[in-house]
Amino acid sequence: MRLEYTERQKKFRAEVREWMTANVPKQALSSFDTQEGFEQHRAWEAKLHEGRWSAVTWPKELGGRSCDLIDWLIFEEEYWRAGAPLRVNQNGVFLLAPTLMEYGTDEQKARFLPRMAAGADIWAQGWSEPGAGSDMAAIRTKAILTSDSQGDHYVINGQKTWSTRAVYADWCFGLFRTDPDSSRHHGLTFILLPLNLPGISIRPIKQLNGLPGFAEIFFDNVRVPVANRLGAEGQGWNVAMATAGFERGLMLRSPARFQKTAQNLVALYQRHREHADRDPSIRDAVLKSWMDAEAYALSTYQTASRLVRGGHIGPEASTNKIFWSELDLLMHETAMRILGARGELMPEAPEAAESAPWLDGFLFAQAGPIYAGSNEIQRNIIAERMLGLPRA
Amino acid sequence: MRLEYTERQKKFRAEVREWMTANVPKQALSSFDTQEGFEQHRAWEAKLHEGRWSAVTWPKELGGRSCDLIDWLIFEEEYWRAGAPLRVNQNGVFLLAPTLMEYGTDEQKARFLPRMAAGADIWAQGWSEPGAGSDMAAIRTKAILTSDSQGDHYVINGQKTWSTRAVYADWCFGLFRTDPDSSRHHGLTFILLPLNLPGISIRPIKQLNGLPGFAEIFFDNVRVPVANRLGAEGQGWNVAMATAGFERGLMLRSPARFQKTAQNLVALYQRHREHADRDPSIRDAVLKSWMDAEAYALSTYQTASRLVRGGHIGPEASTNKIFWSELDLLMHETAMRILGARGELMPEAPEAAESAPWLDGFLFAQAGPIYAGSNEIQRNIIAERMLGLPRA
Amino acid sequence: MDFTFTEDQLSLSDAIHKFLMVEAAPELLREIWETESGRSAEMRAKLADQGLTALSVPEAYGGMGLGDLDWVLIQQELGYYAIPDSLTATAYLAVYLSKALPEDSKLKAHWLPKIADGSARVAVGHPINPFVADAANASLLLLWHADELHALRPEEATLTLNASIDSSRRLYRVQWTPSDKTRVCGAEQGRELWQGVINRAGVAISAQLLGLAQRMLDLGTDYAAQRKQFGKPIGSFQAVKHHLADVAVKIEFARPVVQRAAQSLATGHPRAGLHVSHARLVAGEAARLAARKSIQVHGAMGYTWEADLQMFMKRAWALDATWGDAIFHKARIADFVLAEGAALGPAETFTH
Amino acid sequence: MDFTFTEDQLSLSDAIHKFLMVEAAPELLREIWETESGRSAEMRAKLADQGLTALSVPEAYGGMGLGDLDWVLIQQELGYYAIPDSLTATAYLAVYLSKALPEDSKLKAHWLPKIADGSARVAVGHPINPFVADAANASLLLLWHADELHALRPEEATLTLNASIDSSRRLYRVQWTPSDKTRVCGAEQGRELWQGVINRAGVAISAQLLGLAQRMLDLGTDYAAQRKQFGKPIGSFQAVKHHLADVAVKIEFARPVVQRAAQSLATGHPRAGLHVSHARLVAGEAARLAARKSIQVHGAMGYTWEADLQMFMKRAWALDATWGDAIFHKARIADFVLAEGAALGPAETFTH
Repeated sequence: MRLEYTERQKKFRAEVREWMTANVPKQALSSFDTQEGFEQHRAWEAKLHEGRWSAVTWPKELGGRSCDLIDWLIFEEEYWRAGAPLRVNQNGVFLLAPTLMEYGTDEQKARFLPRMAAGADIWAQGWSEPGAGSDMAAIRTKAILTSDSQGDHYVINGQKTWSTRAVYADWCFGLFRTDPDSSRHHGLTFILLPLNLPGISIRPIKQLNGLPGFAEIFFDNVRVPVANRLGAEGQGWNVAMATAGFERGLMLRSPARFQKTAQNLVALYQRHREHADRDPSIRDAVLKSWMDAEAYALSTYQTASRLVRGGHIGPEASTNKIFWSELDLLMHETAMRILGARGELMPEAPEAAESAPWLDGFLFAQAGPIYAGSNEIQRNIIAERMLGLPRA
Repeated sequence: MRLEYTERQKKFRAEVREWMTANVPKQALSSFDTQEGFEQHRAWEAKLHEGRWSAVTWPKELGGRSCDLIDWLIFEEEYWRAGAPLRVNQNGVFLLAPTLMEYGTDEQKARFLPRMAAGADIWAQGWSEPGAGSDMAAIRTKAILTSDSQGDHYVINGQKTWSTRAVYADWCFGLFRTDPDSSRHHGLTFILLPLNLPGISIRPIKQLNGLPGFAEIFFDNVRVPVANRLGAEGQGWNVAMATAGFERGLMLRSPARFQKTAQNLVALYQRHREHADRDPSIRDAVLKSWMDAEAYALSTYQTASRLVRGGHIGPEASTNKIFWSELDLLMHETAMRILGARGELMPEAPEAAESAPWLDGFLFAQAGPIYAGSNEIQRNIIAERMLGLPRA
Repeated sequence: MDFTFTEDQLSLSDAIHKFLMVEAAPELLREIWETESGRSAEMRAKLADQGLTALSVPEAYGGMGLGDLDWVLIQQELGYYAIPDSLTATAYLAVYLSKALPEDSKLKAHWLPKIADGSARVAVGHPINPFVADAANASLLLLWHADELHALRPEEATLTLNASIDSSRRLYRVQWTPSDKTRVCGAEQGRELWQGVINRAGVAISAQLLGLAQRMLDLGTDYAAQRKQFGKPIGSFQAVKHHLADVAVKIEFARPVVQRAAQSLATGHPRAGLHVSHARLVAGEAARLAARKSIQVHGAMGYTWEADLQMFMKRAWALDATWGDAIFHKARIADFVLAEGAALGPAETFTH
Repeated sequence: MDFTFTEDQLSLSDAIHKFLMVEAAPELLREIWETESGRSAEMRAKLADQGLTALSVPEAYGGMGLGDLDWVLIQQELGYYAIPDSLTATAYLAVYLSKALPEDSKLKAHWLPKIADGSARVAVGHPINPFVADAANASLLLLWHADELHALRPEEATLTLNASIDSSRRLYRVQWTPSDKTRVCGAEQGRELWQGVINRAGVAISAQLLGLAQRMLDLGTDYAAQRKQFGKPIGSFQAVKHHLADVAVKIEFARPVVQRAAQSLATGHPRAGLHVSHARLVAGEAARLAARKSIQVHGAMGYTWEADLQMFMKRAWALDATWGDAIFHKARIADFVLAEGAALGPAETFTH
């Protein structure tokens, strides 16, 4: 055990810090759930790419820096420390890319990854369907393999929903039922497709904050070339589980994000301490927030160290999801309690400068225990796969 | 709505207060889970009976005072305010007696109730069996109706467990399977029996605190006259549900008990405030304890008022069980946190004077969410019967 | 000792419940939320028709002369239906303030009848709130200044909109100049009056939060009973059942606390402020838990603008922090419980 | 940066785990709990055979010369099996104190070999604890007085037993008279030494609490998998699953905090005290939750003396309040987090 950074790691951190200091926009970008903000964030992805920071864990030849997970944690710490923007291409860079690298052909990697790293293609995900939320194996949208004069292609019919980023994104990945007689986990295939194909229509879904953070995607005889299939026909569930594993586990939520929030919460508390101390539960929640953010960071460093040494993530990844989502709620609820009657102000209100980011985070935190496998599902996984309790 | 006591109620309160002041033992009695303490508590029941305080809600002709529920709440407030002993005959006076009054014959009432009120017979309950805990309908202990020269009687074989007070008690009531071919709620009968019958053996079960608060009762061809049946043959489930309803609902736990604990907790906190305030969660828990004890009292007064006006208790009684058991845990956990390193002392330790009652209460509080229908069962009842959600 | 409502009280609130079920459907709320003022003349007219604007206006001024205890049941209904109207400020708080004025007060004679017939809207401002709700839309502003009560027209003040996530209220920063002309009542009487306003606002909010909690519980229960996953309604899963059961427990034990606080105001109980703060805390907790559990049960659907739940959640979150946030109310509890010789313990619940 | 243990460290703790599984079964614990001293010479001999008494004694004194980081994994095992022996006070805390003394110290030369070979028991007393555990049973008492370190024989003090619910320790009030004869080290060096003891006791307790939490989780899981109600194992009910899953989450996120605290002690990190207090709080929370959920899953059985669970619960409750209760440790967190210019936020986790 060595809980100090190497000289190389320290130099890497210094390099990130220097670049971020010079390049992070001074003015916060608009939300990427607006057209304007989306393009601002796309430009930021391109800027990151210029500095070779858009996908640091990718191999160098694909525009990354071949960072290991410890480097990635350092990068994330500096990224959040600098107050850099949210990553509009998270679905692509963090979720799809590892799957593409594992299951994609060389042609597919060359075709998709460089454009993804550069922010040229922003990706949406297409997992859920109206009848398939927590129960993802209930997918019904069909993609039927067809041959004609233009070659082999899938014809897709059906509907996806809760597709994050889909309102403005360029591409989408998801699972489709290629064997119409199959059921549950069988007969599904992982397919990549551009969102501007004929037959696709997109209906934005407004979130709590009024912005369209996700969308329904309707498919009406949409033709997708067979070359857009990732992995083998009918093997989609296995391919997708790799992605879902990344989403649930280490990769989706870097500890730096929560540590930054905890730090901001301490500062908020300090500014309002005289009032806040009249309710002792506030101070206690502030201390707990810092401790839990720190614990989450330590846990992540420990997991990363294990992975660097060749270990694997098991069902204990489900504990991550529960921990960070409850921590995120705790921190934002506490902030709202400190802000009191100012917490309700919309971002455009003249006196909302201090409170608006907290309200936005508070609303977003509500989704934490729901998306990427609800916390109830995660608790089932822990009980059944980690503790070995019998299924119902 | 009138939230003030009538002159009659005030006079009643004054009468209770005066008697309690004069008669409550200055020295705490030993635990009624010891032979010595059991007899001390029996003597206290007799003393209460002398003052006509042992069963105030019973009709006057049975030794009670025909108190309505509001009077009962007043009585309980004064009882706890005075620091009077726990009621060793709670199973009898509060659980069995209302059922006896509803389902018993005149002979049965005359035979059992006056002795119960006087503390001459102390009652144990016999609901659970090794395979029938939360799932009470799984009862298997058989009571087969038999006729011989000595008349009709039941022959009982099987085993009860978690029978509170059974180690020292005189009588026991419970459910037995009288139709051997029946299953679940059918074919059960409610029977009363003395614990000194031939064929009965009792194995004390030690609780967390080392004292035998409950017992296993083994039945080996135990003969019980048919006159000891309460209600009709095979109707035991309905008869028992009335009792279980009392247990779950209003009667088992008077708010005064929790208000007394909350008051003691505030006093404990005040004595140790300098230390305790270094952890702000303590103070918050103290305030919450007082608020919740008060809320429990208000809720009970509201229910009592409704019942006095002819209302009924429904499935919302399940909310009571959850509320008081969680409150009791909160209060005792908080006290243990305040007591710190002294909390672990056994009652006989020379320096345990302040802490020992809290440790005892803390251990007892652990049972709260478990007995009388676990809190998981209560939540199912609330969801299914109060909210109308579908059964699994 | 009788902790029940009269048949009259229960049947009035029951009638309002049934009325609002028809007249305040979520689709209508959405429409009103989208308007510029956030108010609807039709909705106001219907409330007036039901007598709600006249509820506590003295009979001499065209009202029904009812009191705090009558209001508390009505407020539960206003919460349940998230009614977007300045009814509480106008017909409860402003009436309470006006009633206290001398019989010859112009304010009293002029405004009470207009409140009763539904034609006036009054906004009430006190520094415990940084903003005054619905000030621009009001016919009259009743404002605190150094414990005095002042009355003015919105045109006499500078109003700056500070939009809230709860679109059923429009918040304004109000800048104005107190003068002899605007003063209606001095600090001596005003001090007590403003305490009365804070406490009445507190009970009204608590009751609305109770209603909101119940509505969110009902929405969650309905959704759970219908929505299927893994081949059965999600409401048959124990985790979902227990989420909702926890909400039911909170509501069940908040209700009597809120109703007692109303009665304490009605009877002038010396610890009314304590009772109100207790009510605020437990009702706020119930509403926050109901929001959290209901959105959890709704899954992703609960996170959308389209699901009705969002309106009730936002209303609950916002309301819970006005007229004293939880910190303010917790401090009032602490001041009582931790005072030397505090009347705690059994037998003290209803003492004075 | 590498947050993993070496193969040697892992295989040592694994060997101890397997050893104790056989040698420290619950039936044996019960027997030892019932004895007057609460100690077993056989158990002690077996621990010494495994090298545990010699673990951090320097090689020059017959020990293995291992450190804080090696101890932390062993302590998890001692907790998991609720080992009733004064091993931690003797072989970890007393060794730490002795090692700091000058090479010519009689104490050092006399006692370290005896500790290493398992023949000595040492009790350590500091006013952060009202009582000294196992004082009557010790060969030597190491006691605090005005930041000095004193050494005496139990016979030189008056010991009053204060029995604990945790029968794996016997607590004594110790009355004694400090003198030049008993003083081993002055206040200047002693001050830092005693901080070191508090922190090492803190890590040892945290690790034991982790082990206890894991044991209670395992007991609950086993019970839930076997016990049937309503025709199926109760572990197939979602409510039971989620109770136990919550415990698993707590343990999972307490473990790295505890292990980091050990490493901070090993490397002399300037914020080691903060890390220890953090470890104490999260490990205590995990153990308390494990106790609560495990007893709940056990149902009435968990409330009995007969179920093994009771020993682990009592040990956890008691241990959690020694060497600084949660209030003490929370205060140390607050002192750091709320200080002006505190190093919070990302990139500060491993700074100095």
